[in-house]
Amino acid sequence: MKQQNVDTKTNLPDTGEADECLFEYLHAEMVNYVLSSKTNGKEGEEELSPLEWMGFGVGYRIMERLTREWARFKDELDTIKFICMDLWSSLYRKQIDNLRTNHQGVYVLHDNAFRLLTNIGAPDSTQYLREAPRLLAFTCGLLRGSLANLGIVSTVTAEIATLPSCKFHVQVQRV
Amino acid sequence: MAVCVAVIGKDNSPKYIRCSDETAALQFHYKVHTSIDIIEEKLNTGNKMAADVRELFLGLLFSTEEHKIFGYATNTKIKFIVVLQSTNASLRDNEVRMIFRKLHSAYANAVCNPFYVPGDQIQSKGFDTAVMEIMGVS
Amino acid sequence: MSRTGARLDAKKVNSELFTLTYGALVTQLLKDYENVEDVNKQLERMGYNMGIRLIEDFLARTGSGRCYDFRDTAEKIQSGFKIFLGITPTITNWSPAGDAFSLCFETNPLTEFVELPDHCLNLKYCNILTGVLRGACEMVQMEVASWFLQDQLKNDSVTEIRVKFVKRLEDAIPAGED
Amino acid sequence: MVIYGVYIVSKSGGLIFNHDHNVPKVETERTFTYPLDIQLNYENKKIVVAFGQKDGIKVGHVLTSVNKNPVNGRELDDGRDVLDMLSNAENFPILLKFSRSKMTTNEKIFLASMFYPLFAIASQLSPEPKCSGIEVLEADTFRLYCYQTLTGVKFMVVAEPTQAGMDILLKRVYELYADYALKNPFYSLEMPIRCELFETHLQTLLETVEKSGISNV
Repeated sequence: MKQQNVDTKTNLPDTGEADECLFEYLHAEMVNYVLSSKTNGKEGEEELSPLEWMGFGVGYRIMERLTREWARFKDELDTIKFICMDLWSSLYRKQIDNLRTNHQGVYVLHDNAFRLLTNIGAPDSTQYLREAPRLLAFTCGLLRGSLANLGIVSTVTAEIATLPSCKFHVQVQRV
Repeated sequence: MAVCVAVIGKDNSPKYIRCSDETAALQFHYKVHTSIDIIEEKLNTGNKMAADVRELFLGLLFSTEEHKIFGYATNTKIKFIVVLQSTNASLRDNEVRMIFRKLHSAYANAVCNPFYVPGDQIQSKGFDTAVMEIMGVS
Repeated sequence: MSRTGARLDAKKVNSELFTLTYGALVTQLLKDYENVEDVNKQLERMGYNMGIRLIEDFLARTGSGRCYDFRDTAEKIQSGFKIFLGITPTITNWSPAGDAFSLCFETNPLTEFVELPDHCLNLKYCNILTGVLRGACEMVQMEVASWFLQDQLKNDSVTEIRVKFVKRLEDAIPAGED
Repeated sequence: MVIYGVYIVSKSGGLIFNHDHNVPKVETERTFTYPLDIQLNYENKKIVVAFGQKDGIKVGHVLTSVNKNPVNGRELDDGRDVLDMLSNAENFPILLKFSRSKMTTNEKIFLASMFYPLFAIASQLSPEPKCSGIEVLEADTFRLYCYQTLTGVKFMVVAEPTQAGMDILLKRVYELYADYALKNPFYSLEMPIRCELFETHLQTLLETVEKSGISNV
């Protein structure tokens, strides 16, 4: 964030578009809400499934819009590539840095500086390593929802080794 | 102008059908169902035809003396079917495409309504309005 | 790659991400709480938490100075909407005493796709905005109250938020400004 | 050009962040023979030079190690009492290290809470209303610059008197605070800032300013 003049910004025509930072603030509030709700008072693992579920809905819906002007996907890999490149760069400012697959339905999406982690994690920092999964549950759901709407049923989990990088594991369920 | 517009879900069940002439509804429903099979066929032609069906617009599905039936399938496996009158002068290709673009964008908006549960019947004023426009009634 | 589709507009997509995420939150709250009033309250509370942080972002970005008049405040709030939501609400209906005004919206990214179902007529869908206003103003030592007078989601022609000055939070005013 | 440190005081007057950037280290180590010609006192949990300033060892300096063993309070790690050792001729000659005492966190918190009313007094002294309060505090060895935001958070930087552009630096620190503390969902307002990312960015900022001046940030 650099200092900006009010004038330059207010003179632009109304875009009707929300500023990028709002999503981050809203997301943080949603994480807090889910953690503080009654089911999370108990001991044990944090219950993050509402976040995952909200992400699912968002992914499912946003896909309907994003693929509107897009030629039909050739296959599964084509779809995953769309997610890594186009979806990711418009949602999270950059593409997925590395995509691996075993060609049997397992995809590992590696983001070296995930947007929701870049404000908390210094490179190679171990601070917040324990809390950070809270910030990924929504995106796991978003991925799962996006894929689901494109006809790929999957489970998505996230893994963090060092901030601010993380990996999303997509396991496609074959029927 | 379109005389019937239908949205078919991933499971091939109709999520929305509207006809300009409700008394002839049954006849249109029948046409829509026939179209579903043709669309499925077009999409499942295997890899040989893949290049052709990469476009979302599927073109003319079939025609009768009175009507021409066009199809469109989204990346998310939703199908749109539009029935136009054969006598209609405005049957140029890009006009038909335009109709589907409008429909698709109205559908995407309806899906983004947080209160719409994906897979349910579409009950949306916004979508109704768009369909009415396509059918030339207001 | 031989993609025929156009590139996605990242700014637009991001805005839609926010819109849809907010929608997902509202429906989640409706699921979690039996009472719609509680949902309204929770949205307000979350807005407050966002407002107390958002204000520093606003100040650091705009470098704007302190308001000594509520009309000043109204303009700052207006420019806040411009910066964060990309819309410029009109400021109208000033109270004779100059301590209350209305913000009127023609459009609003939060409600871009929303059609309220009949069982949610008591829901204040955008109530998070009133919370943001309260939180942000409180941080600059001003207590305000705000509420919806009209709502396009309920078939009004515009959405109108009434903002009322309550008091200056004298205790919290930093040294040198009183 | 040297910046000594950065402090952030919350609107209720509590120190929520401090960063020692470039505090000059003054250390002197030498061998002493019996009897010790420096008078030492135990105060505030430290062994302090009370009288007998010499060879760079000044009154107020703290005894930090004995024969290379660090001093904790008045004891060595093995539990021996340092003052007892120094009164016993058998332990000599002995190697003692003295250094200027560093401020403890508690002392910093205390000083920050003292600055708060000082700032308020300064703004009351103003003949005109709406005074900025203390912006610069000047001494022969340093200058303290302070910037208070509209929300009442105070940002302070202590630097060499010749260091220019500190007012701009403070605004940049404010932006870092908005970006890396407030946007960090795990940071709660008014609480001490323990965000590594904030610290690393601050560190980089300070180093850049020292090396290439304020115009480069």
